[in-house]
Order: sequence, then C-alpha cells, then structure tokens
Amino acid sequence: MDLAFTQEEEAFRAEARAWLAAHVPDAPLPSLETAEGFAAHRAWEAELAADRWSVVNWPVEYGGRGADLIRWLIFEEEYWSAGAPGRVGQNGISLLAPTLFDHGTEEQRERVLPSMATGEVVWAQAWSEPEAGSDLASLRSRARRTDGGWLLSGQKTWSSRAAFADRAFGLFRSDPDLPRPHQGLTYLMFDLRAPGVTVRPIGRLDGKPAFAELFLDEVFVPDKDVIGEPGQGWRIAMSTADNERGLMLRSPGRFLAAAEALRALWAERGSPRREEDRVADALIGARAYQLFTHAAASRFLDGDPIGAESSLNKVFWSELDLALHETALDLLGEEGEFTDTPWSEGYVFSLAGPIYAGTNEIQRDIIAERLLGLPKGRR
Amino acid sequence: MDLAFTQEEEAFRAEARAWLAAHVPDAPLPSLETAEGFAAHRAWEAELAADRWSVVNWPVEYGGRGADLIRWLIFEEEYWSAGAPGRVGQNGISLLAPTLFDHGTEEQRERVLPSMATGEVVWAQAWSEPEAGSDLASLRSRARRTDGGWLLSGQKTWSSRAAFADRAFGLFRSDPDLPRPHQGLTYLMFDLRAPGVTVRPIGRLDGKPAFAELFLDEVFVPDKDVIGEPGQGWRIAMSTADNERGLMLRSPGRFLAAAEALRALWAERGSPRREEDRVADALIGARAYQLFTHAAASRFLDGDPIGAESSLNKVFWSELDLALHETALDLLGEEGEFTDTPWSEGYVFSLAGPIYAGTNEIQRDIIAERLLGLPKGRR
Amino acid sequence: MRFLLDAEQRDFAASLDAMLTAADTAAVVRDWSRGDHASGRALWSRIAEAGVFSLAVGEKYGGMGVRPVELAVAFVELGRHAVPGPLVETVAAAVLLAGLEEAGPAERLLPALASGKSAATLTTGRYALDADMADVALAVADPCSGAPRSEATLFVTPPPGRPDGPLAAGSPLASGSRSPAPAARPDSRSSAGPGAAHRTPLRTTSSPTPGGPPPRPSLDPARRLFPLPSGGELLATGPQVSEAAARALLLARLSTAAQALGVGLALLDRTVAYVEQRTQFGAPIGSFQAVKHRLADAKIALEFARPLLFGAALTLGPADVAAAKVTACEAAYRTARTALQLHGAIGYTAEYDLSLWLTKARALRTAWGGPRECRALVLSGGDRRW
Amino acid sequence: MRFLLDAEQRDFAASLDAMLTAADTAAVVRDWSRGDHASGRALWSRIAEAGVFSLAVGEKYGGMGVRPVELAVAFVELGRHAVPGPLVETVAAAVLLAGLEEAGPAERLLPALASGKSAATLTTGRYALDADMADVALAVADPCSGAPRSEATLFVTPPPGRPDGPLAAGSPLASGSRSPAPAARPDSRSSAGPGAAHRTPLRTTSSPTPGGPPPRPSLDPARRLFPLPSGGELLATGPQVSEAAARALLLARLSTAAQALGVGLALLDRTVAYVEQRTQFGAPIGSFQAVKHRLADAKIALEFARPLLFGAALTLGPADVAAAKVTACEAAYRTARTALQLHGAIGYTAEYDLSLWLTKARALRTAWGGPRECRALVLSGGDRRW
Repeated sequence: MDLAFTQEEEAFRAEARAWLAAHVPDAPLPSLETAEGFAAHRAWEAELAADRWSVVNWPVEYGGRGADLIRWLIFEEEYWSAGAPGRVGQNGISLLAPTLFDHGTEEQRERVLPSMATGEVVWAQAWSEPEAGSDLASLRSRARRTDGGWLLSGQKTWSSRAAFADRAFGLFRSDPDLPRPHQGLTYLMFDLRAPGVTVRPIGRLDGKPAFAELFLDEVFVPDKDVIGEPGQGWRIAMSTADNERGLMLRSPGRFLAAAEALRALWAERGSPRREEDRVADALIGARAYQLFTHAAASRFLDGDPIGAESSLNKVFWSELDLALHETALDLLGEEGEFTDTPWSEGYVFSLAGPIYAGTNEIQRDIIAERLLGLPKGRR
Repeated sequence: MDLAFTQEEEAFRAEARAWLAAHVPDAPLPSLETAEGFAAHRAWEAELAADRWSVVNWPVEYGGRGADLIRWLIFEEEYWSAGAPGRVGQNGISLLAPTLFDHGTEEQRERVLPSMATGEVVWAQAWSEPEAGSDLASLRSRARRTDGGWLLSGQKTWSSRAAFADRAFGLFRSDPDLPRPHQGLTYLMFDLRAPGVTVRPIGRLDGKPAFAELFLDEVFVPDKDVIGEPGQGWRIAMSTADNERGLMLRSPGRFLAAAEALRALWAERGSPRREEDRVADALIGARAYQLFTHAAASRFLDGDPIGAESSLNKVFWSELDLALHETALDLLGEEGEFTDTPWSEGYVFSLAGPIYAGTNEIQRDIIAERLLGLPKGRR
Repeated sequence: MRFLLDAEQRDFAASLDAMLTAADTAAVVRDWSRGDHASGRALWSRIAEAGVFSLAVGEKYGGMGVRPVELAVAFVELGRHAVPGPLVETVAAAVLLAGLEEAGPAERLLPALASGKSAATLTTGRYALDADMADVALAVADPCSGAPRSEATLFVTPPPGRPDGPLAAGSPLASGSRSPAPAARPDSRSSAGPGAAHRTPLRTTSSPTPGGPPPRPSLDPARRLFPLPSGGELLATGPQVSEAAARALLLARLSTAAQALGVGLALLDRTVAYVEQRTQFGAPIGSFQAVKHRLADAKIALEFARPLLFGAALTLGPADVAAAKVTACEAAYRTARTALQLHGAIGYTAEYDLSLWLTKARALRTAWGGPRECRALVLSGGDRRW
Repeated sequence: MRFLLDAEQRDFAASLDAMLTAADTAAVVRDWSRGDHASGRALWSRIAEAGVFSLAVGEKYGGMGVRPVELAVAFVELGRHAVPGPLVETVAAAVLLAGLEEAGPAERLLPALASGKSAATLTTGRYALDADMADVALAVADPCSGAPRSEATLFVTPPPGRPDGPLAAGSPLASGSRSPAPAARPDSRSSAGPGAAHRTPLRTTSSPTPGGPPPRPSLDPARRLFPLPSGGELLATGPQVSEAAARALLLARLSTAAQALGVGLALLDRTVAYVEQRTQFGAPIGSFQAVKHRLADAKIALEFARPLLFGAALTLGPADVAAAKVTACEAAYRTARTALQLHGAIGYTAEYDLSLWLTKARALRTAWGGPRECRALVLSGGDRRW
C-alpha cells in the first residue's frame, strides 16, 4: 500500500502543471450556460486538444494520451488547482465515449471521437423524459424502423448542454410490445439540428439555460448512429455505468480546489471560529474523496470492477459539494444571495448534485440493498 | 392572542416558587435509578404531596390543586428552574392516572390515586414485550379468566421504574382468538410483589437499573383492578394517548432549565464561539417548545383535541434533548466520557428519547400520513 | 393566557390568502423580476386596502396602530404567495418615521404609506430593495455598527417632481416621472465604505433611472437590490434616530421571519401535492418512507417556528425576534432543500413556479439579520427569562 | 501508487479477526470492566504473539520496525472486537521511548512491550488508562500546552518489587505483587493543576492498589481511567521528550482512529444483522426505507473514513492524522447512534453486548484529541497540499 507516484507520473504532473500555467486564462470565462460562455468554453476545448490535454485517458489515435486512471487523477488535480475553466465537453467525454469504446464500432469511434476531443462537436445527453426521471426504464420516446435507419419521436428533457450543443445521445423505445420496461430500448446518437428536432432551452434556478427540452418529430437517424444492437440499449447504457465512469464523473481535483478556495475565503473573512468546523470538514471531505478515489482506482487497476460502491461516491461528493458551497455562502453573509459572486454558480450547480445521475435516495437504496444486503422493500 | 398570565396565575407561580425555594434539596439526590436514590426520590414525593405540589393538576379530593394546564405549565417551569429532583412517580401520574380519570371507577380512583400522589405506591408501566416494541398491538402476554379475577402469564420488558416500584399497569391478551391484534386486550393493574411475579432489573447503557423484565406466572389480579371493560384495553390505552398526555409527557420547563444550564456551562468554558450556534439553538429550541406547548394548551382549553400533533412534539423534544446534551458533552471535552459529571445522566437518558413512547420513525410516519395526508406505504 | 390567533385574526389571514390566491402572484413576481411594476403596484394597492400597511401605522396617522401580531399574520400570507416588493421595508419605514421626535415626517409620509399610495424602501446597509419603484427612500447610517448610537442619521429623498420635498402633505404616488439627480451632500462618504451615510433617490419609474446603477442580481429574481449612490437629504439625526431605527429593525426582522415562514409553508404544501401525484416505480413517490420522513421533518421545523414568530410578535424582545427570524428562515430553507430534492429536475428550473419560493427561502435567510447575528443576539440575552 | 492493502496485510487482518472472534472478547471486556484482568492479560499475550505490538517497536529492540499501516490494520480489528486495555497507550509508549536520545530506556523496556510481556500506559494529561494493570507507566508533562517545548519531561515508575528500577533488563511482567508507594517528588506540582508533571505508580495487581484512587467512571466501562498521583521518577527531559512525544501522539491518534473505525464497522455489521431478523408490522425492519437509508449513511461515513485512516498511516502528516481521527470517530459515533436507534430498547441495555461498542464509540471521540482539536489542526495546515 502506498501513495507514491512514479517518476514518470511526477513528470506527467509537472508537464500538465507547466502547460496549464501557460494556458489557463487569467480571468474566468463567462458562464458555460450562456451562448457567449459556451463559445468561449468550446474554444478552450480546442486549445486543450491542440496539445492533447482534453481527453488524456483516451488512446492516442483519438486525440488522447493513453493515460491510465492514476494519470487522469493527477491531471484533474492539476487542472482544477490551476483554476482552469469548466469542461463543456464533459457529457460526451465521460458518458458517451466510454460507451463507444465498449460497444461502438471502429467506424463510429473514428467518426465521433476526434471532433468530440476538440470541442468541434459538443454532445448533450438525452436520458430523461417528463415521466421518466429516477425510473429511467419507463422511457416512452420511440424509435421506429425505417429504410436505412430509425425515426425518433417523443420528448426528452433535462438535457444538459442541449441549449447550445451540436449532437445528443440517448435511449429510445424501439419495441414497445415487450413485457418488461427495460427491454426493447435502443441506444442512438442524433443531430440536434436535424429536421424534426426542436430544442427548447430551460433556465435553471438562476435563469441560465443549463438544459433543454427536446421535441422529436420523426427525426431520421441512420443505422450507423445506433450503438450496439437495437433493443440492447438498456444493457449497453448500464454496462458502462458500473465501470470507471462512476469514478470519473466528478474528479477529486474539483473538490480539493473548491475546498482550498473555501479555506481562503474563510481566512479572508477573518477566520471566524464559528465556521471553523464546517471549513475543516470541507477540507477533510475533499481529502477523503481524493483518497477514496485513489483506493477505487487502485482496485480497478488490479482488475476489480467498480460496482455499487459508485453509489457511495455519488452521495458523498454531492453532499460535500453542497455543504461546501453553503458554507461559502454563509461566509459571504448578505452578499451570499447575489449571483455575481464567485460562489453563486457553484452553489446553484451543487443544488442539483443530489438529484442528477441517480437521486441520492436511489443511491441509498442501492447501498442498502447491494452493499449491505438488506431486503428489497417497496421503497 | 396573548401570553399574559392572570394575577391569579402569577400568584400561583409566586407560591410555587417560594415553596420550592424553601424545600428543594441543596445537593442533588442520588440517581433515581439506584435503590438509595429511589428511596430519596420517594421521600421527596411525600414532601411535595404534603403541601399538594405533587399532582397540581389533579382534583383536590385526590391530593391535587385542580390546576388547569396553564398552571401546570407554570408549576413545571418553576419546578425545573428551581433544580428540583426528577419525579419518581411520573409513570403513574402521567400515564395511569389520566386513564383512571377517564375510564376507571370511582372506587379505583379513591383507592389508587392518593397513594400515587404521595409516592407511597410507585407505579411502573408494563407495555412492551420482547416481540412487541413499536408494534405494540402484537402483545402476547395472557390474562386468563378465573374466579373473581384474572391470571396473568407471560413476559413484559423495558418496564421503567420496575426495578424498585410497587405496582404496575399494562395490557394483556384476554381473548387470543380474535382476528385482529388490537382486539381482545384488557387493561390491568397488578402488584409487582404478588406471587408469580419475578422482576429482573435491567441496566441501561450506564449500568443503572432503569428498567426491568417482568416474568408473570399465573399472577392473580382481582376484577377490581381491571380498568374499563375487559377486551377494550387497546381503545382505553389509546384514548388517553391523544389527549393532554401528549402535552404533559415532557414539560417545557425541563428543557428551559436544561438550556439555561447549557448556557451557563458554555459561559463557564469561556463562551467558545465555535459552539455558539449549538448553544443558541438549544435555547431557541427550548423556547420554541415552550411556546408550542402554550399554543397547544390554549387549543386544548378551547376544546380542540390534541391529536397527531403530539407526534410533532415527541420528535422535537427528543431531538432537542439529545442535541442539547451532546453539546454539553462536547463542551466538557475529555471530561465528557465520565458518568460522574452533572451532564452524564441526562445524556444517557436523552439517548432513549427517540426510542420510547413511539419511536421517532413511527412518529414521522404518523406526521406524514395523518398531518400531511400522504398515502400509507409499507413503511 | 390564550396563545392562539383569535377568530378575527384567522379571518384576516384567510381573506388575505383568498385575495392573493386569486391574484396569480406568480405572474406578478415574474413581471416584477423584469422591472415591470404595473401588476405589482396593483397588487400593492389591494394589499393596502386589505389593511396590511395600516398595521404598521399609528391611528393618528391614519393607520390602526402598530400591531405586530397582525403584521405577522399578514406577512405569513405575503410569504406564502411570494408577493414581491418592499413590503418589509415599508413597514419598517413607517415604524421608523413614527418613532422620530419631530412629528413632521410622520404626519406627511405615513398616511400615504398606510393607504398604499406610497411604497417605501429603507436600508441600514449598502443596498436598498426596489429603490427603483419606492416613493420614499430612507437610509439610516449604520445604527448597528460600532458607531456611537447618538450619531445615527436618517436621510430621505424628495418624491420626484415635487420640489417641495418629502415633507409635503399627502405625498401621493407619482408615476411615470423621473427623479431629479439628487443633490450631492458634501459631507457624505463614499458609497462603498461600510458605515457610510447614504441615501437613494426616490424614483417612480418602472425601471431603474437610466444611467443609474442596475440592481445587483439576487438569486431571488424578485429581490431587486440597488446599490446606493452617495448623497441624500438629512431628515433627522441623533439618538432619536437610533432608537426609532432599533424598533424599526425589530419589526423588519419580525416581518421577514413571518414572510419566511409563509414561504416555507407554501413550499411544503406544493411538495406534498407534488409527491402525491408524481409516480415512479409504479407508486406515488409520497408513499416512499424516505420521502415521507423528509416532509415530516419539514413540517416539524415549520410548526415549531410558528410559535416563536407569534411569541416574538407579542413580546418584541430582541432575543425573541432574533430567535424567530433564524428559526423561521432555517425552517424555510430546509423545506426548500426538501422541496427541490423531492421535485427533482423540474424544481430546479426557473420556469416552474416553485423556483420563486425556493430562491426566496435562500435570500431571506440573510435579509435583516443573518443566522449568525440572530444567534448571537439570542445568546446575549436581554429578554426576560424564557 | 497502489492505495490498497496488499495480500499480506489483508491476511494479517483476517487472522487477527479470526483469533479475536474465537476469543469471545465481549466476555473479556466484561471481566476487564470489573477490574478482573486475567482473561484480558491472556488475550494481550495472543495479540502480542500475533505481532501487533512489534509493529510499534524497532527491529533493534526486538520488533518489526514502526509500521503505521499495519498498526492501522491491527487496530481496526482490535476496535471491531472491542478489545480492552491500554493498547493505544502501549504503542505510543513504545514510540516515545524509541524516540529518546538515550537508548537505555528503549533497550530495557521495548523488548517486553514488543513481546507482550509488559503493557504500558502513557498520559499527557490528568488520567492514565488502566494504570492499575500497566507494567510501565509513563507521564509526559503536557507537551501540547503553552509551555515551551524544551521543558517537556518524562516520568516513569519502576516495576514493583524491582528495586533496580525501570531500566533493568527484561522488565518481565510481574503479577500478583503490589507496587510500593511511590516516593514523593518534592518539586512535583499538585495533581489537579493543568500542565503539572505527574506520574502514576506501576501496578501489576488486577485491581487498583488498595487505598489508591479508584478509576473515574467512564461511560465505556472498559475504559478505566485513573487519576494520577503526584510524584514520579524523572526518566528524560528536554526537547528530545517533546519531539518523541509528538511522534508518539501521532501514532496514538492514528491507532485510536483505527480503533474507532473498527468499532463503527462492528456496529454497522451487528445492526444490519439485527434489522434483517427483527420483525415489526409483519416485515423485517430492514426492509423499511427509513431504516435502510440510515444504515446507508452509516456505511458512507465509515467507507470514507477508511481511506483517510490509511492515507494518514502512509503520510503521518499531523493534519492527515487529525483528519482521520475526527472523521473515523464521528463516523463511529454516528453509526452508534443509528445502531442504538434501530435496535431500540435492547440496544440501550448494558447487558446486551452491543453496549460495549456503543459506549466505546462515544468515549473514543475525545480520547487522544477531540473533534475541536483535530479540526483546528486540519485548518492550521502544515501538510503538503492535499
């Protein structure tokens, strides 16, 4: 058991740090959730990609560096510590790409991944529907067979990034007659500007259009944009949910950097002892999350699957993030209600943490049933 | 709407305060949960009763002062503020006596109440059984008809005070053949020294025998010790659960006094700002509980029943009590682990608060279903 | 002792609730958030007609006497319906003006505040709520800071287009006209400095004075907080201001507590209704025990904030009022967190009306005394023994 | 970087677990709580044979070198089985003695500590754990107080019946004999004063020295904390003591964190087993969602304390160790609260074995650095950037 990095890993860290020091913009970019900010973040993806920093863990042929999980963790620590911008390509990179690596064709990988890596094509996820939130299997949007492809109809919602993104991916019901809701779903990619697609941006709590509703009316998708076998969408979507993606959804580097920023804010406000416990707990939480992830990455590299323990992860980071930002707002006092402070966007984002990627209630059910072995109840 | 007391009420307060100032022992009595302490507390009940302070809200003919709820609240504030001892007669006074007033015979009241008021007879409750905790209706102990009375057999547990008490009351299954578990239960009083009764004291977390197991083997109980009709025990027990007893289980005066003691401890420890929020919240919580109780008492005096809102009460005071004592222990630092501090007994007692008198989980179910109208789930 | 609302008070609450329910306040909030005050002004008049502002104004000025309990009753309903505007500030301004030794300002301004013809804003800090629409804008120079209490000063701005100044009789609501640029006061300090004595020009246009600073964006879009320009016309000074301001602050805090409680109650009601109809995994989510228990906890928090609020209204003790403020606001925020979590993504959207309450629950926590300040006041004692 | 226990470390944990499971530690705890150390002494020997104490002792003194990761592994198991005795204190004493400049004390005392022939207690405060059974009793004069570090002093007591003193070779475990009354040190201060330099007589009887002060009662009956009499024999002084004590404190804190994590894990396991078989309302209570979620929260808290523990074992950074201590202890206490609540009344009884873990979870929170001290250390930084 050790926490020591190899010389090569340390060299990788030094290289990343140097690059970031030279390239990270001095002033924060405008919010990712605005048209102007989206464009600025897309340009930043291109800048990252130009030196192969946008997808370090991908194989070299698709624009990455073939970095392992350890190097990915190192990169993320340096990235967030440098105060670098949020990642507009995150949905594609962390949700779609792993599926393509596991279940896509070589043609799909060659076609989709390089433009994802550069930010030329930004992807939105299209999982949820109005009646299918936590209960994802109850999807109703249809994919109907047609010549050479499929016609998509229905409504998707809470599609993050979709207000400004180029393409999207999601599950569609291709065979509505099967008895169980998980059956007969197909995993497809589609163009957000295709005929029949209407994108209606939705403002989140602070009004910024962080997601959108998608209305699909006979949208044609060619067969080449089906991932895996038709009808196998659920299995395909889930099979990558339990792999390292559970680890990579939120990197420890983000929380380490946020906790350090909180400590700085606290110090700047005169180090009030009253908030000492909460600031310390944010630092400790970020450290715990870092080390927990190190341990999980080590197990993964030893060949163990990442299973239901990603539910521990999800609850922990989402609660940490929220507590950290609530502490910051409390330190800001009356200024805390303003949305133009450096903490507001993070706070609003943190409010969504316990909801998306499987609500924390669902995660606790999973922990109880799959990790503790408690009997399934009716919930 | 007002919080003003009448001149008569203020006079009552002054009288209580003066009596308590003259009579409350200078040094705390030994723990109620020891033989020595039990005797000392029994003597204190007699001292209270000698001047009609032991059961102020009872009618004069049974040893009380006919005080209404408002005067009872006033008395309790003064009582706990004066640092007076815990009440060894509490089980009988607050659980059995209201039932006798509502469902007992005049003969029973005359026979039972005066000696309860003086502490000559101390009562234990005998509700729970090993397999019937939260699910009280699943009682198994039997009452079998015999000449002139009943024969009790079975096992009761968590019988508080029973290690040293004289008599007990509880529900027994008198007709085991009825289809629903709430049916066929009979409410009986019995002697803890009767032939066939074995009392096994049980030590609570700090080792003190705060309750006991009762093994009953054909214990004879005469008909005159049945309360209400045989077979109607559940209805009788529940009908007084929703009346003012829900209000009177834990008086606000206790928590006001404890919160003031906490403030004093905090000040004595140098008023650490780090604990400021928790100390303030204890004071606020005690004040909120006082005012909530004032409002509930006012409604009750206006003729409204105290219903499911006593569940709000139960959760609130039990969590307040625990938080208050945990804060005190934290202020004590390393001394907090010792059981000879003035805070230890209260802490240990507070740990049981969320469990007894209906667990807080059950109370939350009741709040959700009866006050918020949410659908019954399987729990 | 009858610590219960009487029938009249309950009827008052019910009639306000009915009026506000019919008024479609969510649409009013959305107008207001865009700087369009027309529907809000109309609602303001109806709230005034219902007698709400009269409850902060003495009888000799055309009100019903300062009645904290009834104010609390009213503000619970205003919060329940997320009514926008300088409601708390108008109440506080009325109490402040009535507390001055000179009767002049009160005589001239209070009748219009009571009747709803004027709205007032009041600040003791750096920002004034709805300064763009308020007819009377008052600024107290930091009575709560370390400055000696006798140094407090009160500034006021003349109503626009009325060269006879703020003390002119009637002070009716002018509309559509722009305020003149306020005369700079040579002795006023920088607008940024804490403890500075500020004033803000009176404006009745439906958007901030062109060229003036825009409101600083609040998470609650209905809260339009304007930075105060320097300058202002001195209205009163000395201990009378401090004393009147202290009482005004108590009423502001009490009203904010009531508003927060109303916000929390509305969030709970809406969430209970939502979880009864929202189905996942084949059952209404309101039948899941984890959902039920979170809502039960919200109910407990709100129901124990309520007696603190009315107790504080009766005693007006600073510790009682502070306790009510922090408790009502924490209960409302806790309920907001629960409401958001149980609604899921729909609750996270600005377009769904729940957001109007969610964001207000957060913002009210720090308005007129944040949790820290309130808890410190509780510990400092000063009330009778509870 | 492989932040994972290796096979040998996992085997070590498993074999300790198996040995302690077979040892019926609950019965040992109950003996120990009564002051009957016989079964505990026997268990102590087996723990030593398993190599636990060797992990705190350098090779030249008969140990395996100080190995914090393996110590953490071992103490998780010791906590899981609620093993009583001055386990942490013996580790800390060994580290302290090895850190002195003079090799004499280490040479004489460490081999017996490593082999389990001796048990040690160590205190930097007012109470010494299990001073009635410890063979070596060390007291450091308050190295953490405001006193200049160079003033720290270390006292030790000679083993009873060995007039040649504590530095005599071997220092085997004597038993059944009473210690002589310690010689009073004229310059020692009152036993009650903070920062006073104390010592405690070495005793090997299985109950406190007759006439000596009894242990002060802890909520955890297995924790027998004895007030220290004044007096003591000076063993070392100066900065060497402070430095060695600082390192000893780190290991004590780390071991306590590990022990607390083990206590928490045991509480969770026992509670999961209980709720699977306990039936109320016709179903195992473990199928109720509120029960499941409380246990899930306990699981989360414990599983995130674990990497902090092992990270701290690897870095031995003061902030890392403090973070592990406060987090493991809070997780254990939180789990204890959940365990008690879900067991209901049975969990509240001293006779049910769960109580041995419940009360220990509370007591360990404040042992060797309470939450306040640990959080302050985290904020004071001093580690590398996390």
